[in-house]
Amino acid sequence: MTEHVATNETILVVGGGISGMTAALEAAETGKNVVLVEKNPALGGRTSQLYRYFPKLCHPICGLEINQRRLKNNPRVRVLTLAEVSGIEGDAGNYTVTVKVRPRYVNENCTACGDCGRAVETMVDDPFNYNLGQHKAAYLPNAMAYPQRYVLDPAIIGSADADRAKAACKYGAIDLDMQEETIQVKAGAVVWATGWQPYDAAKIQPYGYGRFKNVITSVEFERLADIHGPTGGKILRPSDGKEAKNIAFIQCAGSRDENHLRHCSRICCMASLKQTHYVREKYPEDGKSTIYYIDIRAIDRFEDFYQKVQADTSVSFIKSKVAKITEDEHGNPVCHGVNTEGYKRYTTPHDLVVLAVGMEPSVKGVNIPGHIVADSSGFIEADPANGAVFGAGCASNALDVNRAVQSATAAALRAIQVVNKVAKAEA
Amino acid sequence: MSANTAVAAKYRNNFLKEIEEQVEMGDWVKMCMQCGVCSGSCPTNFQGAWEHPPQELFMMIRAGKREEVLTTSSMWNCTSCYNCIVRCPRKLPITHIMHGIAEYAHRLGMAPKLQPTRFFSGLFWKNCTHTGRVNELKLSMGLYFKDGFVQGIKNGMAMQAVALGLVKAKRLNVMELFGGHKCKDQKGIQAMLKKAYEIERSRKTARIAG
Amino acid sequence: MSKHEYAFYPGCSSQKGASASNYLTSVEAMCKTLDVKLTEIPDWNCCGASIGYAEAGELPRHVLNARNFALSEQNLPGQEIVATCAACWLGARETRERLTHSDTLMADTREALKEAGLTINEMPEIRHMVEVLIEDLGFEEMAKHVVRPLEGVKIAGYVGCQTNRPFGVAGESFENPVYLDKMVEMVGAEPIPEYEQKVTCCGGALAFSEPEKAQAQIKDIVESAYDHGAEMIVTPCPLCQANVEIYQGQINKRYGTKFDIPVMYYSQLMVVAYGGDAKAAALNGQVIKARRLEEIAAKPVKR
Amino acid sequence: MADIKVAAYICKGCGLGERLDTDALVKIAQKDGKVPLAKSHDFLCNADGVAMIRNDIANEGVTHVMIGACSRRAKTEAFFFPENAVARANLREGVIWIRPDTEEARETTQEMAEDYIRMGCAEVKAMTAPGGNANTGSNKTLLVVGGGVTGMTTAIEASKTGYPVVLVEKSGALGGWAGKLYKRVPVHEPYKSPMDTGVADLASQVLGDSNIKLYLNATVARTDGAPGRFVVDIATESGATHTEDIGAIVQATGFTLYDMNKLPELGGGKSPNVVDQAGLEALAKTAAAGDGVIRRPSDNQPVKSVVFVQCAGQRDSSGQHLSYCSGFCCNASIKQAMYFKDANPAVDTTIIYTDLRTPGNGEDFYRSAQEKGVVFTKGKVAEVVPNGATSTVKFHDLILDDADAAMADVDLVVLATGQVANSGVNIEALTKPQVEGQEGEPQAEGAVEVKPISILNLSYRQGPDVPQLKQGFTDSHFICFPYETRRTGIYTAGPVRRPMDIAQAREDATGAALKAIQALENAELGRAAHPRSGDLSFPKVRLEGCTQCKRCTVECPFGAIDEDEKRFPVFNESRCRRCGTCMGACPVRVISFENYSVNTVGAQIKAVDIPDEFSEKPRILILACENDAYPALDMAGMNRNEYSAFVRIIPIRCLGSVNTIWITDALNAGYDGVMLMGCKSGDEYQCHFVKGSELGRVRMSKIDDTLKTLNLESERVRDLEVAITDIQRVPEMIDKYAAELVAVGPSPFKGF
Repeated sequence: MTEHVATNETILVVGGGISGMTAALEAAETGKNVVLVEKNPALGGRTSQLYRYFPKLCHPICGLEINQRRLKNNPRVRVLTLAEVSGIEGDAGNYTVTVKVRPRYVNENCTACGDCGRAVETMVDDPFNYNLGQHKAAYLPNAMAYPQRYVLDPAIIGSADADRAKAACKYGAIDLDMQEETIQVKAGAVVWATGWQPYDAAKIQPYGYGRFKNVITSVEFERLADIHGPTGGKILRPSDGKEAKNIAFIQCAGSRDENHLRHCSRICCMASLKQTHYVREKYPEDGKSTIYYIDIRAIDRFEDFYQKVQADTSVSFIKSKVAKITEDEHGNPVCHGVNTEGYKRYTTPHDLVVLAVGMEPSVKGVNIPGHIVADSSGFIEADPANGAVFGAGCASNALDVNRAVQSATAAALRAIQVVNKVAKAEA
Repeated sequence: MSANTAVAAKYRNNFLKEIEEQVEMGDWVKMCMQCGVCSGSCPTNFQGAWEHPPQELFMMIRAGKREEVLTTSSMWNCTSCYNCIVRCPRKLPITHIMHGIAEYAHRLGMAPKLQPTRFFSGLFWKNCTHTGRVNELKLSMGLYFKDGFVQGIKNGMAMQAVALGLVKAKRLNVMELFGGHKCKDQKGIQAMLKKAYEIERSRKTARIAG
Repeated sequence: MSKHEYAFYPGCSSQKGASASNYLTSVEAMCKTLDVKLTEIPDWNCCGASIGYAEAGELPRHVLNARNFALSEQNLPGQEIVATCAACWLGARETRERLTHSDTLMADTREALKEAGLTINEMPEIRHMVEVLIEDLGFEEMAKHVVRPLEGVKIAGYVGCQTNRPFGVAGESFENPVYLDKMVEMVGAEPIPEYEQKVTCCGGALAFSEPEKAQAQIKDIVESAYDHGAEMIVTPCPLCQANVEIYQGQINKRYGTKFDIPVMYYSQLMVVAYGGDAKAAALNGQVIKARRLEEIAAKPVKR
Repeated sequence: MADIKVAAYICKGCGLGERLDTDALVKIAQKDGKVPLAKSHDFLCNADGVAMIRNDIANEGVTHVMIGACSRRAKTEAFFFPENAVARANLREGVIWIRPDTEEARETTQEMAEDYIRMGCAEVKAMTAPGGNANTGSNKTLLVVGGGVTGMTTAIEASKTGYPVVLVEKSGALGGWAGKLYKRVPVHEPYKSPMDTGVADLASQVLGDSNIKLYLNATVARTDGAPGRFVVDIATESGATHTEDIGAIVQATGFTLYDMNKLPELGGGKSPNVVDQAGLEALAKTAAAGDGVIRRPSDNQPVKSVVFVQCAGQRDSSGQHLSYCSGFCCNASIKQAMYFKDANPAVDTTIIYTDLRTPGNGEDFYRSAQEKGVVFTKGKVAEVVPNGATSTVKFHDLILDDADAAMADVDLVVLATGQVANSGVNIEALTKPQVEGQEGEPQAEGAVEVKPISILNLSYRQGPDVPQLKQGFTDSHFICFPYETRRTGIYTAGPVRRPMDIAQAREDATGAALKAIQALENAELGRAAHPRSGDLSFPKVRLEGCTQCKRCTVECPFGAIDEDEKRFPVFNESRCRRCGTCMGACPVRVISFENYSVNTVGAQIKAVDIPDEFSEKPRILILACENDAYPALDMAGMNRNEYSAFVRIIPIRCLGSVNTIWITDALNAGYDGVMLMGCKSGDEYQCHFVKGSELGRVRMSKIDDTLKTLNLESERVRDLEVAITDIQRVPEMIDKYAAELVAVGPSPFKGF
């Protein structure tokens, strides 16, 4: 959109997932100027990688479409993709933010016609599909990508492939000389909405993620079910492409565990309940889901959804933290454990095991420039010491989408309060 | 009044408190959240050996099922493999709690008399503390003859092949029956252990009194 | 004056004529090659092992281990204690952890030690021989001395429990430790990384008290080794070694199997690979003879 | 209408030039589209192409722009002419990307493109750039109803942002539920012990804020108007009524605890020593005021043992009690158990639960309670039997699988009953929607009794309160848009919206404050609120043609239209979300938007060239919802999923805006069939205008009569639910339908 100059009445939003987009749009639609910084080549974040939402089973990209239209119609939001904040100087009402922008090697001339993609030969892992699949090294990040513009994978820069891409583009959209640039943005307030990352399942040794092909994570499972995913929406297991009809869902994979994440990630129970619906949807005849859980945390109205799933005969619930997973000679993951309701031992083979991996704040490990107060799990706490840097969405707590959006809307107001003060002072 | 009835009286219906004060690591029992990963991780449990697996024992303790817990042979099935400890999401030292409860049941004389591991465990401790070092031959003999002379011979015969193999391999020495390996300062060791028992007992009775 | 010196805690089973005497023999030969000096802690005593729990109680168990610490401190000041037996190492290390974390326990322990005229001032480090090899020497150093690679020998690395849990060797995973496989590779033999019984419990002391339960475990451990085409099994633990080796006959009776697979210590493999003869490697100490190793050990060393 | 100048621009980029005869398209624009200015360009969206268009606007007096290039969803930055009427003919995603690049396909593909150019020209001519709505108000004051934590937070945050607030509280004091609490669940590290409620602090902030006007013992007697110009009558105890001019409203009326007297089997109402969570807070407060010992109500003896019964009257599938979980109770009971343990560790405290629900750092709070010796038992409580001063709690121990477990001599039993929203009148239950053929929604779960007293007393034609979603809560049904209530400029926050705890309520209150501020700011500028945020168009009505049928006033999903005494519709533009449902409903077609009307669509339908019945080229009209169906069709194109060349697609704002005339016009014009593609309706509706697609469907369900009068087969109109992910399904549906129509045969109306 039009490039307004950022001032200390501008609100900087870090993270272009649903929380960041919401914070940015709500502020912009209240008449504030916003700079939205996203590290990926397209907006949408983690929710855009989900197939359906619980409890409505509607499609996340449906809301994304609306948010993108809001963006397209709103000149107040300036979007920077492939960009990461590397420094914040100053204080409330007067920040100077340093943003590193990685080269896309494709300029605004791009029409997303796809000629470069067809010209390029190199295939690279597709992070949008959690590397379950690959795509060309010249690619549109996903079907809903905004900005709707291709990207060249740095891996091919300097190779013949890059030249092929350049040659294929009739519109001079490919610029192989693009360099990483560092820009400075003024801002009165910062909304930190960098979201979450799935806990590294390989660290949960007894479950053999990484050792057993047919043990995957809940986020990966979303991609298997999605029409835009690597299997075109078929639930096929990684080891042999066989239809996975008997699926185990293991709760608290990393969460509620002093050896891993101490907190409860809140969404995993609902996510698994939702995913049993995928199994039923794809295999109405003989799909079978088993949920291994400690407590089913279907909080408030979500309880209805839990009761619906409980009524479904294709889904069984076992109150048990699975002790370990082994693999049988057919490559089936086998769950070992004890159902603690009445002490029943089980050793059950499944076609596929889905680990409901916990939510780790993306801020964890990342050193947010400036002083930020976070809790023991790394979530940003609301604290005056944070000045005018406000956590939003899953950077601030383990939240479902609905609550993340509320949190982002609240953060937008807190940011507006700061820039309004600035405006008043300057008026 | 037996040791058992004494403490039972003191702790009234609060078995959890009794375990917390009298059992090594017993104060961890309350931290269990009943996920069952310990039970599922136990190798002998999967042979159906446990009447009540660890997590269930913890629940029984909270529910005050004193008799059942202290008389069960369950925890005597622990092989000290430590799987439960490393997997417990609440970091309960389950192996040690199992040993602790077993030891307590044994102390109160409530453990099943014929539980072979209970017997062997006691035998082992006596054996190794007697001279300061284990005498493997006496240990095995002691075990075989636990049910009397005749049964002892039977057991011995059953194990004959194994024993012979070891003897041939010079890993079992019949001379061990007479003396065998021992520490020099046995007196010191005995005195030291005697003291240790005194201290431990006094501490535990202090808790009862307190 | 050798590069590496330690206070040595051999443990009961390693004594002459005891079930792991072959372990000790091979360890001595191995250390000689690696220039590791082990000085036995004078008058050391039994660790009480985990199985002693029925009578041991908490304090007596720790006091027993503390006595070894005290003797080591008194006679071999400043030296780390090295154990070859998994149970000894674990027992001693547990005591160390508890004493360092509880002042009461420490005080009580000192009081009891007085009776034996001993005391502890500082806590020694408790190391397993495997830790010493991997952390203090390293695979590179160990490999240097290989003059007779055990070419083509397929060996299942059976880690077992107590060298692996709850402490384990630094950087290793509880569910799938790989250091034994690396050692097998280091001596020029062929490891079986996918050997899925590598951390299955051998039944421990139940092998004595309730053999049928232990032997059910041992059966899985041996069977899977065969399934992966192993010619022998290697382990770092005396009880694992004994349990897995000596009951194969009984298991054959019980289950109609035809098990006859040698179970070795890593130290024996190393000694042979280092050019030592069958005697130095204590191959005569096998109940189930390791023919293949004996042949290799008989071969001349290629220099 | 001011004189307009239309220009058509046809792009040759992205293969359009190779696949299509663009010169022919330019001619079509001039000849059939009758545009004075038509050009083609090799690369219309680049700087040069855009400059050309801007130049024509600046120097050639072009007012209306028709762009024949890619989809209206693509290249929006380049083709951004907010001052002008703009139409986009989708030649890329809509034509060449969904057609095979073969010789035999060339002709039909070209025909498709030519029709889209005709349609684009026809549409843009029928449009005018929205001028904005004059009937706005500029009042910047927020009305906050409810003086609990949520209401106070909303007021404080709005004031901090610089907006005056009127705060109305029905009781004599601020604080609400939280005011009754002894302490609250911790909200920051360490999550180990209960903390101060903070209510006193909030209250003093409110009282100390000159920007907040507080009415205690007051209720809202009447709410009239629209965002930016609400007029609210506030009735006070004294009987006096004060009138306030308000810009936007936040309803924060909280909840009432579910009545434990409905749970006699759990001892509710049977013994003073069986209390609900409010009861225990009261005991704790009394204790704190005295010696700190919580005492048994019956005889004032210190409580030595207490049992907490979770989910009391909640998560109930029998239909007798609350079907939902109130979310806050697990942490609340843990907190209350700590009241006892922190004062005296010797007190036996047991929490009997089926699923312990302590999300996030609540897990630390749970652990902390265990460390303090609170016993947690997974079980289902069957019965609480009071006998004298103590009670026996009978339960099924689910872990020990003991159906007859019991705890005797319990001094105090606390029932964790849930939250019932104070949401006012359930208007759906009040009046069954009057659209014939439409069944009223099942009443919000019978279990939840609906508070009969209205809270806002809206003067709206559709009822006095904010519509409820389910179970009496006034939540939004949208996961991505939690604040979108069905009453523009009126937002609900806190437990009235969804069961929630204090921490969430405060977050929610802050978010609601922003939405309210946003609503009044946009209302002043005549801009639409979500989902067509910023849209300056608004419905215009030619009253002289109106027959007072009331369809528009009844159907408007947002209650934007009232009726005057003569039962003419009165449009409140600032309440309108611009979905066009009124336009679709109007039988006499007097309602229209400047840039979207019966005409803009009708003209496109008529612009299509209909081949005669012998051509074997059927024509199928697709009216596709712009929110989900149209993007799905676009992405089908991006995926190169082919579909029939016989369809002509027109994006619509919502299925609800489809006027029957479009269907009859199409059929009369000789189209062989019409496909309607809209969002899912019903309980789990996905329509962005809530009821739009449902109302559209109800309307279309009666199309058969129309077909009969034209004596056409019912197959000629097909109503389909389409989701944005249906990129494979939609092409399949289209081709299947095309095949069916071949079987039905060509429309008899061709060539008339």
